[in-house]
Amino acid sequence: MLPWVYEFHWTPFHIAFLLIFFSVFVTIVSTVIIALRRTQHADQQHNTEAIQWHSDFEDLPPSMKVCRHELSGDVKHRVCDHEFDCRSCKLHPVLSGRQAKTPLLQFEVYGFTMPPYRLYHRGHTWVQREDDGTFKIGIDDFGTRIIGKPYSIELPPIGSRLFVNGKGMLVKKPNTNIRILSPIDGEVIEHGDAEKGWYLKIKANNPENATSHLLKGNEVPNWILREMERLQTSFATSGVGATLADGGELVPDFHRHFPKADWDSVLGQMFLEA
Amino acid sequence: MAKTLTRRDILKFTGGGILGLMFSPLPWKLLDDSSIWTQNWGLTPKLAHGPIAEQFSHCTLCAGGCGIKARTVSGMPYSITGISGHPISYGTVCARGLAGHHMAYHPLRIVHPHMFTGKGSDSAMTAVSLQSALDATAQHIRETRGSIAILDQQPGRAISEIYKEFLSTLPNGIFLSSPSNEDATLLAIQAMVHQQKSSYGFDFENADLILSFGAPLFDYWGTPGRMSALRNAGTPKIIQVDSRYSRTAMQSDEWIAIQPGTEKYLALGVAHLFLTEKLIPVRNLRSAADFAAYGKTVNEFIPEKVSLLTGIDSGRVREIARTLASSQRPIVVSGADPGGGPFDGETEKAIAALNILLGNVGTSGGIVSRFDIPGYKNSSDPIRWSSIPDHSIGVLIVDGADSGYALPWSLVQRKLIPNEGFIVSLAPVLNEISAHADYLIPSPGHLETLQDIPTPTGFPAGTFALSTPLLKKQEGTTDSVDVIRELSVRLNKQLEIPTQEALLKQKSAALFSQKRGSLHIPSDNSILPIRDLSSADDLWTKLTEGAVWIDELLKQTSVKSFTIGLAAVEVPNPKQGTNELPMIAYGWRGATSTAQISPIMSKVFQETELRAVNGTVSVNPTTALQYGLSKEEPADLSTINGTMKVRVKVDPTVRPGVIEASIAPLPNGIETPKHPAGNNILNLCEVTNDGTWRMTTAKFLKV
Amino acid sequence: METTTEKKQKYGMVIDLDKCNGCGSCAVACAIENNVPPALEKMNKRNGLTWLNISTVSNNEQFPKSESVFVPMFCQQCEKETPCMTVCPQNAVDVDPTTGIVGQVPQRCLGCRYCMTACPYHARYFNWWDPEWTEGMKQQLNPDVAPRMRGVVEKCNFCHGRLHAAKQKAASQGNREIDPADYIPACVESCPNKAITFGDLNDESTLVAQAAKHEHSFRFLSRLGTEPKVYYHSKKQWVRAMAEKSLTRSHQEEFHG
Amino acid sequence: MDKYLIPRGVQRTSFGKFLLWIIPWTGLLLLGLYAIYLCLAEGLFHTNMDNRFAFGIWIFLDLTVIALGAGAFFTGFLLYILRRKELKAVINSAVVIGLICYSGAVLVLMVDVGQPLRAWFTFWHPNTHSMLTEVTFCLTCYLIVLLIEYVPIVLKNRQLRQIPKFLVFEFELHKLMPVLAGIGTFLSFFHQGSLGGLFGVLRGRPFAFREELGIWPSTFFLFVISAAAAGPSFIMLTTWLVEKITRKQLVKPEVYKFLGKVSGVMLISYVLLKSVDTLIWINSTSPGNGFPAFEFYATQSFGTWILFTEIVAFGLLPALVLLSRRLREQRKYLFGAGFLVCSGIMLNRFVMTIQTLALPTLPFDDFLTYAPSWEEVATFLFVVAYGMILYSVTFRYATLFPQEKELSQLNGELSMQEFARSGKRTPPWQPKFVTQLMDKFASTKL
Repeated sequence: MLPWVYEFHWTPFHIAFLLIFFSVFVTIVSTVIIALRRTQHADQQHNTEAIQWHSDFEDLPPSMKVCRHELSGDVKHRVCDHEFDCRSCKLHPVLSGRQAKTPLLQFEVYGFTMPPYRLYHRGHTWVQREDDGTFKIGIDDFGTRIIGKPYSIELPPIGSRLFVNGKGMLVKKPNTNIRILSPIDGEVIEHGDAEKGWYLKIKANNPENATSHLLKGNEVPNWILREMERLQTSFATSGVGATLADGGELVPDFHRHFPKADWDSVLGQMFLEA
Repeated sequence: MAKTLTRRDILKFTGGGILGLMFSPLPWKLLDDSSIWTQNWGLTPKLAHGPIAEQFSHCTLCAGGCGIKARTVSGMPYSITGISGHPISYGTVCARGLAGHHMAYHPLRIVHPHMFTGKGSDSAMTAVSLQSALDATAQHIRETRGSIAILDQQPGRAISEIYKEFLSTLPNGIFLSSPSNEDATLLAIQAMVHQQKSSYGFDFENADLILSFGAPLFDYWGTPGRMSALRNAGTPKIIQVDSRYSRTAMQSDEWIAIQPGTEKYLALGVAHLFLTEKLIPVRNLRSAADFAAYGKTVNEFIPEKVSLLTGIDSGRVREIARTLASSQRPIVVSGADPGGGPFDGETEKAIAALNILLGNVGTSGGIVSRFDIPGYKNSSDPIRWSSIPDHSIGVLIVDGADSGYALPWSLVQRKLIPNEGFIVSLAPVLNEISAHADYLIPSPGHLETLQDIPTPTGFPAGTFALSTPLLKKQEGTTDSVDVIRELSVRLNKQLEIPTQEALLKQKSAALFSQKRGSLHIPSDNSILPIRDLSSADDLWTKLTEGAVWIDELLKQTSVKSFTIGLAAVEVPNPKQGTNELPMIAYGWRGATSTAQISPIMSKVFQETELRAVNGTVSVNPTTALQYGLSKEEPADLSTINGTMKVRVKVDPTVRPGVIEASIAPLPNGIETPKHPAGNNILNLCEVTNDGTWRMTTAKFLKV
Repeated sequence: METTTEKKQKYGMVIDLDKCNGCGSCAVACAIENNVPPALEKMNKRNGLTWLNISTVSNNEQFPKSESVFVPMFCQQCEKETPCMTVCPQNAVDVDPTTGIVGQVPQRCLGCRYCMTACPYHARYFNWWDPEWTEGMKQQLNPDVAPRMRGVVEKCNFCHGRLHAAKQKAASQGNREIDPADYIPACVESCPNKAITFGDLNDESTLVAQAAKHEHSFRFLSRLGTEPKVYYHSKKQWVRAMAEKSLTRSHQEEFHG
Repeated sequence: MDKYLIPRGVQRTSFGKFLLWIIPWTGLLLLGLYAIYLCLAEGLFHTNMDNRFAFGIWIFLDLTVIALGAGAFFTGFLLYILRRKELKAVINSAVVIGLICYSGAVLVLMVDVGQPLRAWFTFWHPNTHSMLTEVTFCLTCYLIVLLIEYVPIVLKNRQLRQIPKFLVFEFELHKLMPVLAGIGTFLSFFHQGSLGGLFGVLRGRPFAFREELGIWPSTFFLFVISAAAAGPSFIMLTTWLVEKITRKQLVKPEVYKFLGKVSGVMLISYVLLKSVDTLIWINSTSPGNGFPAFEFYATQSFGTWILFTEIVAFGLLPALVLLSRRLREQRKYLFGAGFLVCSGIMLNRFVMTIQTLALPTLPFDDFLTYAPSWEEVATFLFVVAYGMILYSVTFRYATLFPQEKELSQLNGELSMQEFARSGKRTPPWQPKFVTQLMDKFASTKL
């Protein structure tokens, strides 16, 4: 192949052949290199979390990607294709515009405390606008119940930035950790704790358009309902069917009630973690 | 600030490390080195370096006496070829001779005296000193009151005379040689003619027809090179009477397939036609002393009867007779296959007699008398094993040379004193004899010591040459002549036994004194008359440099008076039982004998199927069908001497109803050389009282 | 530095099957000349290592009309579309344009054996074992020919070692052409019956060129169009017919000693 | 114990059971390893190959697995280039199978050659006329491609994905997948073809030799198409097998039908071309070389039946089945046909390698037989075992069938709806709170 190799004569064949195959080789290598470079780039741009959510969202089954406007009944059937971020969705304003008046949301939804003055995120967090223009965020009732006790929460340090659908808090259970998605973008300015309750105070990047993607009004009950179904399904699929013969009221801590359930898998699914 | 090492860091590190390594020269260097390593693979031997030269000598592996040219690297021969223009071998060497230089390093080579305990396959060997070996031998000779025999595998050499001399000093010393088949006709004729007992040869070059009764003319017979030359020349015409499609039958102008063991009837039939149809001049017969008796003997063999016995069409028989009679200088040759052993006396006489009838004895183009080298007694004095009483030999010394002819152990055994037979082998390698021997005193091997090359059997003129050593004699080996000297000393015989070199020097001096013949000088392929030589030493030097002396053809005088001595030949009626088939053994000169062959001969026996390995029998497809034999699976072959597992070859050239058994060495794996424990199909052969084993009745046992 | 001859030779052989009596000298001479090791115990005709293999072919007649010939088979030195050369993935097979000899470069051979499947004459042999000689025999190897290692393919190359030597001799004498007498393959030299004629097929004056043209000369599988340079010769009609036949179902791989 | 390595939302058997499944394969793996050691360290005399049968079971099976592994490139081609989204359901599995087949084949080849350490010479001084050079080049490159395609599957493992960079890399790589798929297709086209060419060019083997189209013998194209036909069938079969073993539904029925259809289409075109090729060979190519084609089938073991089986029984028949919608609907026909297709490919590769070598070429040749030694068999079993283990591990810890999770939940929901329909109250397994909800759900009209 190379001039110094004993008795080798170049022919057009060689050139064509080697050209083809070494270019193939080069293509393969460069593809990998490009991928690596982009990874590096993404890392510097701090949008790794976005990409992580992207891939998580990818893996969600369609049944979990229902558009909020299907919840509100604006459309018959629609699967979200904006990774639950309506801010970038062309369709969202249109459909919201079509909306009649949002019926007042009652305080309790199917036995869960869902204050109407809060906005809700698909990852079972609520957002509450404070008077000083900051936002307070925390885990909603449904979430707290399925997380159950005991647990501890690891909150991001003050001053750290959060991204919508990025990692918000980390719930630590004896045998599993669940990351809670952050409902909004912004900077952490205050912590809650065990006494005051686990919340975060966020200084939003642009307070005007900080919450338009969150659930509100009559979207919430239907969402909760579906979440129940999901919970229900995840119970059914995580092999604790026949053992759950109980009665009584809506329990404060599912976790203690159905110890046999594969909570790791249940929580993972409920908090949209693959 | 101290940062804890996370899994991620480790992954990063290894990943980076590998990537970095790829860009370092290390992996590529390793790749290159590994391939270079495969190219000078440690397990292939390193080649010798040094000056390349040519050396001339002669081959001692059989009595053929071929001249050989060796190419050597710093003195070590690495290839052997023929010497062009060589008067005996015509520039050719047989396959075995080509590999002759290997013999010294044969896997079974032995270079120190050994003692064997236990016989046959379970024999164990222990190294002993030469002294103790000789002492033990001498001791036994005394104990058995000198009933000692020496088996000389190549009679007619200078050493043979020493053997005879030594034996003559002992009360009943017997000189034996393995029965060669080539000289059968010549011996028979010698016995018939009345005049001088010079030795005879065949003047094929001037003949125009050879009728051969099973003589393997084109399969290393006599002097192979000479026969090939004849074959290539295309004259004389050759008619081969053969019971099998032998190499010679294949190459001859005409093959006459004959029922095995019926050769003599054809000979007698032909003679009958000679007489009745007056095909030959009457004077040829008048000279026979016992003409009348002979006439009576042949009388009954009319072509029809012969045809019945031999399976040859009677017309064909007549044809043969006429062709013989009508040709100018015909020769009739007998002498069977090297594996098949000699013909019985009657057959040999019957065949030899045809020459006499044809009047070609002592005529050029016929059977010619030749000059015998002084100091060499008539090389071929007949030793018929039948003449030796059974159970008469106490000590048997087997010479290390190689006859090239088969010798059934049972034949030797029946001559030994039962349970007392003490056997000493002088062979340079572990061979079949050593499987039976009590002591092995290895002699220097082929091309390791000075040897003489006497005139080969059947050669029309006298010749003499030396086999000069090309390899250095290995420590611990002993020349046979030295063994004899040591023994005679131990037995306090007053014998003057010279060293091998001195012995041969005497011979060459005696030859020089004759001032006849000429030398062929191999280096420049020239002819040098003896007369032109200055001194005996001059001759000696030339001979040691590979020259060969050759005499000119003698002026022939036709032999007039002789006695055929063939009494009435009765035809036994076939006594063949059910499923019994005649088995004929065959082999090829050299490999057939008890000696070893170079491992490289696997190219002939193993990797090509040119020659069948021992334990192979060939049968005709019809026979195979009849006895349910197939070439895949082995069969049990049984004779009166026992039963053996054989591999069957189905071959349409084999006569239906006949078994052909190959006598050849067992394939000798170089990595695990096997000491041949006499497990040889030859041992199945039935040895008759007149020391032949041409025909054995055998049967296949169902496996 | 050897001088390569200007004139293009085309070395070839004619083998007279009528003269071959299967003595095996050629096979042995070949093995010794080219440092082909002796067989190990498990070797046989199919996995053995002989550059020159000899088969026995019968005319399938009934006894005593039954005859057979020996057919020496070795690299036929195909001139056109040399099957083994075109398939070798790493140029370990080369055809010398000046001599027409198909050479094998064992040092470059990968041992994939693709060439062996490509060769219709089964004239290529693989080193299934490591070569073995006794210590003494190792000293007796031909210094002009490198022994092969396990796992590579080898085959007849018309005794390349001898050609090389002849070229050197010619060069040392300042000749461009080699003396034909100096270049004779071992098998040709050793054949007692002079059954093999060797020489330059391009040179009309040579015996081999004339013999190749003889009406009784033929080549095996010539219809494959690979132009082998080894011819066979027989005046026996049935032998020539056999060679012409495409396939015979005769299971006669038998022989007689 | 390995719970946190297993993807969420799917059920996997207990670690103990998994071990029980792996151990026997590991045993086989070790046996194979020993056989490989013997062949590499002591020499190839451990095999039953010889100078006349220079290729044996190894080459035959290499050709077979590479043909079966073609599913990887063909699925990739359909998914990324022709955008047939439904194949997303099996692409991961296809990639893993491809990887196993190719790496296995290459491994066996390395044992098969006498001097593996010189394998790279082909890149150093290649003979561009040799089909084997093409094969070597393509196999090497494509193996790299498969490895790269395998990386994302691994990186998406539940634990590895915790490392953000990995997931990002996976994401970026995924975006570039069409490039790799394209390259893969290109390479596969060439080496599948060249593997066919391998025997098609053997002028010295009139049984295998074929006319040239352009610079390639017809077998080049036949191999490509037959591989494209066998690949999908093999994926179909393997997926079905995994479903049977794990007793789970892994892909939606449509996927099977689509794979079957693709296989059918490719197969029918193959059968047509193969028939044409065979006719040309019988009537012109083979006689042209002086070999009346039917003499090849005159030997006892390989009669014309083999030709019939190859083209009709294992070719035409399954093709028709796969092409008929009605039969495709029924699983037993679908998978039956798939099985025939794979057997067909196997038989074809067998004929090309083993039969070619068994047949005599010289007039005095014998018909040869050959049986592999245990070392040869064990070496191949090594590949089987290695494949089994790699596939099982990947199936357990990575997501081979994206639809699995959804399907299992679908089943959950189904049971829910069934309950809704049957007006029953509290099914034994249902938590109370849900029943309350159900009532409300039933009453509230939104």
